[in-house]
Amino acid sequence: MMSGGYLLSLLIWLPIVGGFAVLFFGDRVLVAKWLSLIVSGLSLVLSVPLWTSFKTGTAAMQFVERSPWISTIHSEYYIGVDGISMPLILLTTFTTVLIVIASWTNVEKRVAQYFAAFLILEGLMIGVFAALDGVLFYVFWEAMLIPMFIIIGVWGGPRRVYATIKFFLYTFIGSLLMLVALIYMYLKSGSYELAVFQHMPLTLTEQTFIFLAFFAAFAVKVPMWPVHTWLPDAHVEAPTGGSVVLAAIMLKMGGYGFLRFSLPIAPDASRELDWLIIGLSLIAVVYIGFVALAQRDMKKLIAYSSIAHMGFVTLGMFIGFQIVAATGRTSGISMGLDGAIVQMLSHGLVSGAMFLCVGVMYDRVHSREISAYGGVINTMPKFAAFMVLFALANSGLPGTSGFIGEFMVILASFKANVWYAFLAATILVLGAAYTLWLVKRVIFGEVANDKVAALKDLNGREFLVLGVLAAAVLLVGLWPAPLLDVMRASTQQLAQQLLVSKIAP
Amino acid sequence: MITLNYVLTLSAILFAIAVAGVFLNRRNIIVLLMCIELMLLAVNFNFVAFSRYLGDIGGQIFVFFILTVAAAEAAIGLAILVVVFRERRSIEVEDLDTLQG
Amino acid sequence: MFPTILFFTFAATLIAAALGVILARNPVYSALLLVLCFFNSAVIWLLLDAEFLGIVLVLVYVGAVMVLFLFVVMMLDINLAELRKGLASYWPLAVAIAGFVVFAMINIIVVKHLGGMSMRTAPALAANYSNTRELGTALFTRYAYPAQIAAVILLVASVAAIVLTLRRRTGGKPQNIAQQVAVRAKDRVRIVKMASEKRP
Amino acid sequence: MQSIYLTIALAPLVAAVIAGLFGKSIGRAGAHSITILGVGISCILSCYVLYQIVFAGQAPFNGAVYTWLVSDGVTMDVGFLIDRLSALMMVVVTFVSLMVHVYTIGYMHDDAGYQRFFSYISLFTFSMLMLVMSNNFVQLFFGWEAVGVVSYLLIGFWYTRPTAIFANLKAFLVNRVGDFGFVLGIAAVLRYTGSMDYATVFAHADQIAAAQIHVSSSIVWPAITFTCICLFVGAMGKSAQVPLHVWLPDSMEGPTPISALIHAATMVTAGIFMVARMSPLFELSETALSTVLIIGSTTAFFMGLLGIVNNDIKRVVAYSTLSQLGYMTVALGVSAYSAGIFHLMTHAFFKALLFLAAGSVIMAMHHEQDMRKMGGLKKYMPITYWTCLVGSLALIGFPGSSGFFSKDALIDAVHESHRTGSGYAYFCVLTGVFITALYTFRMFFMTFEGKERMDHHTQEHLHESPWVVTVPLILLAIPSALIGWFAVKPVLFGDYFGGAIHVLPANDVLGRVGEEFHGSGAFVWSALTALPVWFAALGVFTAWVFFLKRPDLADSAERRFKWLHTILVNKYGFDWFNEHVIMVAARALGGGLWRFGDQIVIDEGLVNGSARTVGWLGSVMRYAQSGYLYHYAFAMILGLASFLLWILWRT
Repeated sequence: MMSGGYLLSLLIWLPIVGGFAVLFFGDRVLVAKWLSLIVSGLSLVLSVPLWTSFKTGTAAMQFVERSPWISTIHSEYYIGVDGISMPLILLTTFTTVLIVIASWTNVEKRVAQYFAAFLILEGLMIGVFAALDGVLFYVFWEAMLIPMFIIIGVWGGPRRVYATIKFFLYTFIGSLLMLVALIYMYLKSGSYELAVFQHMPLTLTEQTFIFLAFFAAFAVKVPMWPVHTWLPDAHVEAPTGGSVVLAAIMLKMGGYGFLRFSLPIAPDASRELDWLIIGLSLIAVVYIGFVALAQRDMKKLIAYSSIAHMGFVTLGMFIGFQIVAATGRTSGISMGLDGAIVQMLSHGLVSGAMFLCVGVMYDRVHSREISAYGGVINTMPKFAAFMVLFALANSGLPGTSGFIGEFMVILASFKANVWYAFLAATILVLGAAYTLWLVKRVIFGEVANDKVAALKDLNGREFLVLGVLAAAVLLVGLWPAPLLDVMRASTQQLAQQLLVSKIAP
Repeated sequence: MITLNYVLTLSAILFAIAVAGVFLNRRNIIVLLMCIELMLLAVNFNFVAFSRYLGDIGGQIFVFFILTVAAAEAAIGLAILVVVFRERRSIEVEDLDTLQG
Repeated sequence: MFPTILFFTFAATLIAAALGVILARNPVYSALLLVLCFFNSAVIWLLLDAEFLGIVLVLVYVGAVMVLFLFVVMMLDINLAELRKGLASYWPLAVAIAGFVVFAMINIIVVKHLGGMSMRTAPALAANYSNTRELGTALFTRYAYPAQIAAVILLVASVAAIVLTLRRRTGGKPQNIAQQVAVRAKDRVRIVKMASEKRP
Repeated sequence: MQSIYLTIALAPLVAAVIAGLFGKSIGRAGAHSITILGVGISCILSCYVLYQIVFAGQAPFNGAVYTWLVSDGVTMDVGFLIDRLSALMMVVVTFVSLMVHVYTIGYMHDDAGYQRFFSYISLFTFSMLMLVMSNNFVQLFFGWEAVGVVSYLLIGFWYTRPTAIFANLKAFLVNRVGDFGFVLGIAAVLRYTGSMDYATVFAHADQIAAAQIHVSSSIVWPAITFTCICLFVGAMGKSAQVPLHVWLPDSMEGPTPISALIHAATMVTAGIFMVARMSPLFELSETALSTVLIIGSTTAFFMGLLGIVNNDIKRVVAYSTLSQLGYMTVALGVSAYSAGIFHLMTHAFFKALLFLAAGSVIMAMHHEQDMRKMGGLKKYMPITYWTCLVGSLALIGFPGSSGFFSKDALIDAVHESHRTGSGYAYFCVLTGVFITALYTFRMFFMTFEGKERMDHHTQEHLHESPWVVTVPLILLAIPSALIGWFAVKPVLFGDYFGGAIHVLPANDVLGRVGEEFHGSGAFVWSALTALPVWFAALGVFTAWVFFLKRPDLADSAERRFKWLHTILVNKYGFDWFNEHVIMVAARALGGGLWRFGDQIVIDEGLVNGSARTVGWLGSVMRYAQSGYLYHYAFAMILGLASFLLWILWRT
């Protein structure tokens, strides 16, 4: 365990305190905006040392902070990062700054509260990724729902109440089962420390129940088929910033949960039930791919594409057991895990960018219907260039970040079974079909109507946001090696953990 | 000699009568309250008897508290009753269905 | 032998009185019969060497609570005939349930002997045994906090009863002294300047 | 040397980025100057590299530029493998690209997207170079997809045309179907060899050959066959083999220069190049090669037929491209990889030439592409006429032209082969020669000879194209005519490719053909007595009779064979099938899954259903909440009674 001062705590609490400060000084809109920009920017700057002074050779937790918290239940304030969570934290801080900039002018009511919600959300999300104590994790996990609930419920579209309640109920019911599992393990081990959970022996029955409880929480968040229907609704109703956070980071919590909880705590149950996850993931890829093809609402289409892409995340995570079963060797497990994590990060960038693109158009035309557009490239050439780039990234073009994760997961799943790879690879066709068809209908063609004819191209602020994202997408796509170097030790350790049975002798 | 089961049986009969009373006087809230007092009395019988036969003063302490709570309950119950009567000019139980779901 | 006879006598009276409570047509009778129940109970408790509680039962219950009951019953203008309606239709159910409860309890107490405890006789008491002292010692040492809590409950209950029944009469003319003191001249007197008018 | 290779690849990229991002500030001249400079540097350096390898005897280079990623012990690099095969491809790609760049100055002169176009074609050159220079599968796939994307952007270059944006989406999706197979092939390679690097993979090819794939519990395939067929599916997409050929004719919606560069000379041949590159794998699977052979010959024959009935000058050339790609694939199928690559090279020159010539005609005709409105252009545009004639002769395999050497050797190789399907293939390629000659000279005669059928206004403005157009035509005509003479011996029958292409001795059909090879002159002489040349001559003659001398004969033939004509005009119904069956089915399936699966079953049934169940339970339960005290008391007593009962029953 390496200590790293109070950097992580600062990263968690600075945005939260900043968020409340924004609320407090929120009477003057401009002050609120600049204060949020400064706070989020500062968080981004502070998160850079997390990368630069990260030690890549070890799977141990770094930047660890540990102090007693609720002593009656032996819960601690215990945080730290490893190669899996660190990139996700960076993604969080990065995305939040972009959201603050992107939302600069497109919120009209309760501006300060809007920005404050995002800042608080940022802190809580970092907390989720950093928490190494079960209760702490759970608190962040649930607290995170509140700002998101508010963001969709206050600044959302016409059916926002339906969407919020659906979102909240889905995620909350899942989380409660997770709490039950956490309490059970606490009663058995007398500690809430994740490392203890990961090493305590459990019978197969116990593991199965724990696995299913976690599954309920994480599968909803990912979301996996068939508990995915909250996502399109939430996305459609959420304001642009909300959609971006939802797609870029919140969905990753599910994947992160699988990596941090399900797999290491219940490896035997994971092995027994991997068919479930793999099956649902493949359904997500194929079924949702077709469903996305039928969408008429841009945000819904992207939301469905998110579900399909997240199918790769879960597939990559759980393919390892089948690889061992099929080849008798362990090579390929960590490629699946690596691929899953890269896919999460890349999806964060790409889908966030896609939602921002939709937001840019929505701000001008106030419609998300595909049929309300056509020939946008004629009036917004710069925007069109970005949109096409992100669309290509979304369809997994090599050289963009979207390719790496999918490619690695397909490579890994081929080791397990030809058909897994076959079904997974359909995303090459389906993903390109729904994304580029969207591009064809919205971006290309003759100017469709007066509203499109009156469109103005990106202003400097929007150009900055999309440009930064485009640079990130290309950078990760062209040189992912540093990213994989960071996570290698952690994924390899996880791959080792998967193979060791935890069933008590 | 008075054995324990005499007292317990007496208490059981008393309790059963109170239960029957709740049914029979289901419309009269005052008698209902009296039946509840009777039930508490039956319970107190048990406490006293066990306290005596097991030689533990704790049972009688408990009776003490039950008496306290029962007195409080009777006071508040009757107060509510008075208010209800003032509001509705009736203490018919069947009129008191605002709790209906 | 004598205490046993006493026990049965009072027990019989108790049961009869209890039946009277639930069967009486007039709530006033019910209340009075309940008083009788409490008296009988107090006697039986005395037989069980619980002198203090027996006395308390009479003093507190009969003296205060039951008087309260009577008070209320008589104060409220209750249509008795209306209240008794439909009583008869329920009696088989009442008897059945009461019968079952009695049967079950007696089954447990007598037939199953409560695990061999029910035939137990009371242990002999020391010559200088004082029920009141025993109770007092326990109450003010071990059960001091509960006793305090009980006191608070009583306090709260009495406050609650008063608040509930307190009636604010409308149309009264109470003084508001604070308002009287805080009054200013300009609130009360308005000097109006008018142009003088010519007599028509 | 490594910096030279890097310069070759990056110069077009840098030029593309500059022209793309700063197109407005550097202006039109700036854009074409910088991109031509970039591609020119690449071209010169490529020639230098080829010279170094072929004549100076430099050893092949195989090395990484940087590590793309490392996962699970598998290192994926970005690196170069420069051997004789890739050096040849580099020269072809950069040379044709350079010509097209110059040509574009004239062709796109009035287009608003001038800088964008130059940026795209430079970017394409970079992508194609990355593809051919790659030393591993990941980079190959990168280049593979990158050229696909640039092709997507270029087909949709005129983005307001509905047909163009339909065609580019179609092209990309059909290519994605191919890539779908390609990715599976790559995954199989990694699965059995544990590496992505060509050298390692080829060294461990026997591991793939030894392995089996359980497709289902009862069906077991040799892994090598599976792998090769999957890889070939990728090649089918990119090189437009039946049934994934449908995108190529539609891709003619793009500007003509890119039809020449991407959809004739370079990108579509990537599949051929890839299979040749993978020859150490394909050699191990007879089944896969037979598949390649049959698909290639089907494409060669049937796609050629379509050229006869089409009236759009570019589409005729496009169908001829399809057919010629089929020829190359056939060569691969009979293990005559060198012949395939050789035909690829000659084809790149003469087909680029034909396309550019067609473009020149189209420019002169004010963007009219219908051949029925042309004719007699010979006297207006002599340079275009002569260069186009050279290209056409090369295409039909006129003795002595470059196309003759490559195609004749290819047909001989097919004749020599005894692989399953080679009989069919021989029939296809031989009759294909006749068909090629027929449609080529139909096109030629209809355009340049005969009556002038254009309207008066167009006729007045007819003139030869500017020098930026004609110079590339002439420069391409030279290799189209001559390169066969001196390249045939080393490339086909010599040991030009050395270790780059691997052929098992038993499959070495070219070696057997080569035994009778005694110099280029003798080769031409001996061919005069062979079937193909006579087939070609017959084809030219038929075209002359039907389309120049007696056009009414063509019409009556069309009436006589109405059914055949209908089939051909409808392109065998592939498009109809794709649009009316596959697309409709996909959309219907998507809509059905969404409406039924998501909205009805999950949302209405499971989600709202569970909510409704709770609501229903509540509405049932509320009857218990009567609000009457005695009901509650009764419930309590019942509870007490049952509790008593439980105690009784338990003891």
